[in-house]
Amino acid sequence: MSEFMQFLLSGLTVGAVYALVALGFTIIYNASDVANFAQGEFVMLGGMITAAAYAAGAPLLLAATLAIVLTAAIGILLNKLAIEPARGAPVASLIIITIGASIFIRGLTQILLDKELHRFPAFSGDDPIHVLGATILPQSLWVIAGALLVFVALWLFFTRTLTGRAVLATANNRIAALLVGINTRYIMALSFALSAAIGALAGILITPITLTSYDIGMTMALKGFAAAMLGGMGNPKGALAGGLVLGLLEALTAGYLSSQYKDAAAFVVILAVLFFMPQGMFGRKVAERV
Amino acid sequence: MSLLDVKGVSISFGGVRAVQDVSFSIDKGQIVSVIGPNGAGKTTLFNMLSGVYSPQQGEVRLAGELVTGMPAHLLARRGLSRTFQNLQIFSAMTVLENVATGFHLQENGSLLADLLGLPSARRRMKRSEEQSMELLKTVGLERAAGFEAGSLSYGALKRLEIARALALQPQLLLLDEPAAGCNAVETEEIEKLVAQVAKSGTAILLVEHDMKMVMRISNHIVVLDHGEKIAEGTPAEVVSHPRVIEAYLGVAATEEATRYAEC
Amino acid sequence: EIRIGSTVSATGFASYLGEPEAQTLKMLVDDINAKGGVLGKQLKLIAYDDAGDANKARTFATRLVEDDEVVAIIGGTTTGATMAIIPTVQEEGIPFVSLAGAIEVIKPVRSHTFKTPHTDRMACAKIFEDMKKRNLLTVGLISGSDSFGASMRKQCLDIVGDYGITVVGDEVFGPTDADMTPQLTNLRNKEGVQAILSLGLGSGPAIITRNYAQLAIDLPLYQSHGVASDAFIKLAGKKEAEGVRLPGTPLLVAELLAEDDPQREVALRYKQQYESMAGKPVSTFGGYAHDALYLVVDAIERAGKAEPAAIRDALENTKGLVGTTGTYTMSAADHLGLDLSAFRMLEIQDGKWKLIE
Amino acid sequence: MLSVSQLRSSYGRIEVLHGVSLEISAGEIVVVIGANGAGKTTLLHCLSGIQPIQDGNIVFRGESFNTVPAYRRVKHGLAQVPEGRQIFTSLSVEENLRLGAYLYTDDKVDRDMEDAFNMFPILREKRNLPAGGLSGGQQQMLAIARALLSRPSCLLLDEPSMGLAPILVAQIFDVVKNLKSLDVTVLLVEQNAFGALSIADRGYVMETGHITLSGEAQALIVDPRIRSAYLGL
Amino acid sequence: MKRLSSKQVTLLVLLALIALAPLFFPSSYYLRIGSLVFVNSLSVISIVILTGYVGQISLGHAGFIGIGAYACALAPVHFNVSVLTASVLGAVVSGVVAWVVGRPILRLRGYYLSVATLGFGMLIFMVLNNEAWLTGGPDGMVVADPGIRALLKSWGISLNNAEFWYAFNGFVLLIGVWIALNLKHSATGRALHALHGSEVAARTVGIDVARFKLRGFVISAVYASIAGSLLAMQNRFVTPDVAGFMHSVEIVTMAVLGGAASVVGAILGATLLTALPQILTFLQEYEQIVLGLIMMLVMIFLRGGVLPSLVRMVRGRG
Ligand SMILES: Nc1ncnc2c1ncn2[C@@H]1O[C@H](COP(=O)(O)OP(=O)(O)OP(=O)(O)O)[C@@H](O)[C@H]1O
Ligand SMILES: Nc1ncnc2c1ncn2[C@@H]1O[C@H](COP(=O)(O)OP(=O)(O)OP(=O)(O)O)[C@@H](O)[C@H]1O
Ligand SMILES: [Mg+2]
Ligand SMILES: [Mg+2]
Repeated sequence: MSEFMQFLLSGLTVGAVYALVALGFTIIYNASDVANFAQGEFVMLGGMITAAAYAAGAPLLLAATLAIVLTAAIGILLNKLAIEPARGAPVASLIIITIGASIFIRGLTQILLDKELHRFPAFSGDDPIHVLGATILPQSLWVIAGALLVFVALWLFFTRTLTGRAVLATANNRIAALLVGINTRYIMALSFALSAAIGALAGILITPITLTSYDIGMTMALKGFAAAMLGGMGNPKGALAGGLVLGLLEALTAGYLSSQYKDAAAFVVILAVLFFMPQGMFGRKVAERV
Repeated sequence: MSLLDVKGVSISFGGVRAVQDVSFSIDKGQIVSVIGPNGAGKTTLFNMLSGVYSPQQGEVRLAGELVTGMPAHLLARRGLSRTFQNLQIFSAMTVLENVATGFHLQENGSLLADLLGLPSARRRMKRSEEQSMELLKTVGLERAAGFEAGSLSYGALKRLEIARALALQPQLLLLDEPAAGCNAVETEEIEKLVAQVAKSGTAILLVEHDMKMVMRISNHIVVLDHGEKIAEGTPAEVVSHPRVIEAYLGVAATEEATRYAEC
Repeated sequence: EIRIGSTVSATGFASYLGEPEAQTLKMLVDDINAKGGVLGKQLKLIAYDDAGDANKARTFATRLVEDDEVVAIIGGTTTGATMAIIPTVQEEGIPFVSLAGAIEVIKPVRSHTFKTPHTDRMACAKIFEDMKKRNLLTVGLISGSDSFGASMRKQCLDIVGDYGITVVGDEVFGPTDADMTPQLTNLRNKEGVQAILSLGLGSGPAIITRNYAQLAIDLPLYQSHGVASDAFIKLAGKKEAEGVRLPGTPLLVAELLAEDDPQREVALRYKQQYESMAGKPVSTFGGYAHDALYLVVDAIERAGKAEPAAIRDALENTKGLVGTTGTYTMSAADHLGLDLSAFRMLEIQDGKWKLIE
Repeated sequence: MLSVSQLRSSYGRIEVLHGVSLEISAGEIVVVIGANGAGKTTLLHCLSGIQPIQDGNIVFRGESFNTVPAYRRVKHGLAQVPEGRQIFTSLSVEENLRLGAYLYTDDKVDRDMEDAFNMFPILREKRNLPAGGLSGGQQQMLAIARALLSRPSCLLLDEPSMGLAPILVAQIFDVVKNLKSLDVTVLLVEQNAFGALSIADRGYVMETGHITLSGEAQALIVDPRIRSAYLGL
Repeated sequence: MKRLSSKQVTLLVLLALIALAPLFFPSSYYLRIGSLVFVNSLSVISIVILTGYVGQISLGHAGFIGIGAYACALAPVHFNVSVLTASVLGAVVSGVVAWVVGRPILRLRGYYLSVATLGFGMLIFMVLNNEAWLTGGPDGMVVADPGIRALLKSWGISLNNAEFWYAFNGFVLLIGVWIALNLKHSATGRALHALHGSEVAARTVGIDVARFKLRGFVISAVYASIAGSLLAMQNRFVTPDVAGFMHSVEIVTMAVLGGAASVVGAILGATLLTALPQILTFLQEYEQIVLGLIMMLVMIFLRGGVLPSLVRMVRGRG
């Protein structure tokens, strides 16, 4: 029992990490149908900038705020300098641009900061909390709470606010969006800023647990992407569920089956889910009328 | 035996009964029109007949063979082809290539021959391109043959779809609002084309809101409303049907329609 | 001018190893040149970054040999990269000093291939010796799925029987995994387990150490030389890392070495030089590069000329060259030339490395 | 109200509008007719800002629109019902309508939405369903309703009657006529030339990127050239 | 005289380039780069067929490269066949694997397909990485000499290693290009292109969409596999990296840089991205920045890839 509990807590922790990254994907995807593979770099920047500022003597809260603001600014720049000029390019080109951007950001970080691993203290100490014979670190609770909070915020944003709907409209039909008076450029900039900020927040929350370095972005992007697809791209519910399911799958496989093939098991399950639900768990099936 | 026999087909989408228990049939060379208000289920009916959706109830027979829910590409082999209300164009291909895909079943040979670029494969390609050019002439698009299809105007695309559908040399042709976006003169050209195709023995199932065309050209009309068949008969019978007038034509159009139905 | 080539993984998944190697080579070459060079000639280092990709390593090796016309190559941070370089250097007859751990590099002996790191097998032996001494005879194993972890795991499983130790659990973690509590829980729950051995590098071992504390496992924890750097203590946390044991090169504890230890001077000098240049703690891996360069320089000096064939012959006759890793004595049958004494058993106490023995 | 002079526009290197000029006064209904491919849609796209212009001027209420981005033209009161409907397929019918009034957050939005639902009751029935599932004609209604929600002072309609049942075609023309009484100026592109000319004040005929004929609607409807080329009489 | 078709022109120009380029090579290192360009071109053509012709995105195609590469390493050891036979075996295995996994996977669309292919590639990578008893694990495996060079020598043609692989890979590439161009200009190619445009319409003209997608996928897998085999034979050594995600991304990037739907573009993209890192080595740690920058700039300013943009520019002038 305590064993199962431990696997569960581990899965929740890791799952919340994935969910946070996956949630970051949703906004840009919803605004432009682009899976932004530089999303992982936002996560990296969040952690790295905070670590650097903290090491330079800034209080943690200030360091974190700085990281979020800077990363959001980089997100806006990415949109302005790379995505917007390429408007109308095929999706494959946009993906390559985001991958190019991710290589660029990684390269820049390795020079401006460094190539070392970094960590900063957990927000509420390192004393484990005991739950039914298993333990969880307080920082994990921060991560889980962060994922839930971002989820709720995004969900409200997309379903309750006009701006949220304008984001969806922009991706769905850019011309129509312009015709109803939506400033699609502003919407895109906003989406990149929000996505980047969420990514940075994710990076800040998880670094005390996972450590960070200039090159974690790609893995983060991949796991987050996989989680988002499992849940159904573009839907915050899907991102949260996808992330948690992926994390739990990995932990339970590592615990009960084989730690060697835990990533494999996760992908097998993703393939199986997509086989039965080609739109992911919560993906909307858009009826394309003919 | 009729060419197409539809018996009691139904389908619903999350509670919306799009088509309910509709039956009718078409003979060789006949033109049957399906009319009805917007959202009556005409396009959905087409989608069920052409393998885009599978009917939840009922059965469809094509030349006597049960083809209910058969995938579209197999129906194509059995001589059924269609156009779309929401255009389905291969927009990155040229106009000529768009039509040439209509010859797919004729030109499709062994994969190996294609990979090795054998002369037989090239001959087949060439023939379908020549035939496509003929069809483009028929619909008046020969000058656009080399253009990228995505650059055509809406009306031109409608005619391109008709040409592509004709390329299959179908026994049964389903046309979903072929004259939408065309003016009166262009509509007449399409009408002529349709009549000509029917004369060659192809049965035609037509959805169209242009009453002038429908009334003049149809042998038989099926009227749908809210997914159900509310009337059926010759043009003259249908225009005088009170439910049809009330639900679909309205007073003004009835007058006009009656004029054409009678001539 | 004497051209020496290098291809290491300065970026990519093995940059944790390759970056200090690259920096060390550059620093030392500058240093040697400032002191007048070798045989009165300046050294020229032509350095490439293969990002740990075997295919790239192979291409760069070709480039070094064919285009840059170097007289010797240092590099191949990972075993895969090294193995990809070998056919080229063997065919073209260029001496090559590898920085990779696996025993396959020098076994069977290849005419032009040498290496400086002790083999993974030696690290395993050192750990098992210590376990045996402490009577810890049932261990749980957790290893990284990357090149380093997999190679260590293989070598350790190969020889563990020789020490009368049984492995009761065999878990794996990925190089970017965030939480290893499931694996550790399983190991802890293994019947009769007396110690846990973690084989890996990068963030994994630090996370394992932290998870270890989180789960309050009170068995001795061993790490491999893969984490032998002060950075590890910082990342794992002083409290969490307390009591962790691992085999390390003398470099790490240079200050603690006996005054008469022949390695003390070399290790201390390199350590100070590196730390003031790079602004970060020295790591075992930079030490490998240090030794490799000095092996080559020593060979050139003894050969009296900078020609590949002569350098190769001289390398094979290296005798008693003191490096940061150990003292090298090569022969036609041994292209590594280190013995077990090159490893020292270390323990973290109060956030500091302590020599045991 | 809207004045267009010597407008040129091209796709890539192919020019499709070769200097089009037209003039619309406030409160007028003006219709443009022309064969397939004449450039009518392109003209409307230039006016709404979706399609860049190479030369010429667009002046709306005395202001040059040449460089005003599309989304800001809506704020100035110019709205378009585009060809091919261009609805937001993945959003619900209601969300589509709400986005029509994107620029407004006042109470009038709700009233306008009610009006739209009253105009096309089927939309009320389907308000919570994704708009992509609507039938062709229903989507056309949605596109018209959405454009009206942006409170235009000038409405550009690209073949609004396309795909609508006869009973609705009549209704749409009524709606357009009513707009006049609400002081909305209308530029109407129609293939149903007869219907359109019957409600219009003036008309233009467009052929391969040129305006070739213009005049009072009543005069055009009896013009023999129009009757044979567009009315099929 | 009959005018040459564009296909024939392409092949002739390519042949001339391959044959004449070595005259300008200062050392055999350039031959090595050339032969890598050829191998990468084959991988990229594999993507061009799948993405450019059929419109399906794969982020796991390196999995097939891995199968081809490891076939050359494993089959000679375990089945006692020659390395060349092993590469054919690898191609067959890749084709069969593609046929089996293609059925369920190709029903997915867009990003869902890309995540599924990504998963597939990961699975292959993990097996190669984890099953050390068979594959040597992350440290990789030695590949036996295919012995063609020795054979040629016995015929009196003596080439050094670099020369041989340059010529051999160039030869295979020519065949690959020829077949890919045939496919493009065939009925099958048109059907593939059509289903890329609209699946519904493709079905209604009688195209068996599932089957044609699968055909494209299998052909594409075979190309990738052969590229993997060539790489393994040439390097005489393989590591699981050949099947890794980064490799998949690399070839997709090459394809998109070149212009995703064109075979000549594929070669251009492969050349660019193979040569670039070699050219950028002088930048040392700035290499990554510049590489990322170039990728973005090309995609932004040469919309649709290098080749289509060049063509447009030339046409624009003429
Ligand atoms: N895929 C679908 N998802 C949801 N609802 C659908 C779907 N297909 C059809 N419907 C509904 O079924 C009804 C019939 O639609 P259909 O498109 O068949 O109408 P139609 O008769 O062709 O109308 P129109 O003349 O406007 O084209 C409509 O109410 C439509 O909303
Ligand atoms: N995206 C495009 N790229 C290139 N050419 C285009 C494009 N869109 C339209 N054209 C061309 O511009 C010309 C005018 O097209 P437009 O759509 O404006 O005509 P239209 O008058 O609206 O016709 P219809 O009545 O058929 O809708 C046509 O010749 C068409 O082929
Ligand atoms: Mg319809
Ligand atoms: Mg138009």
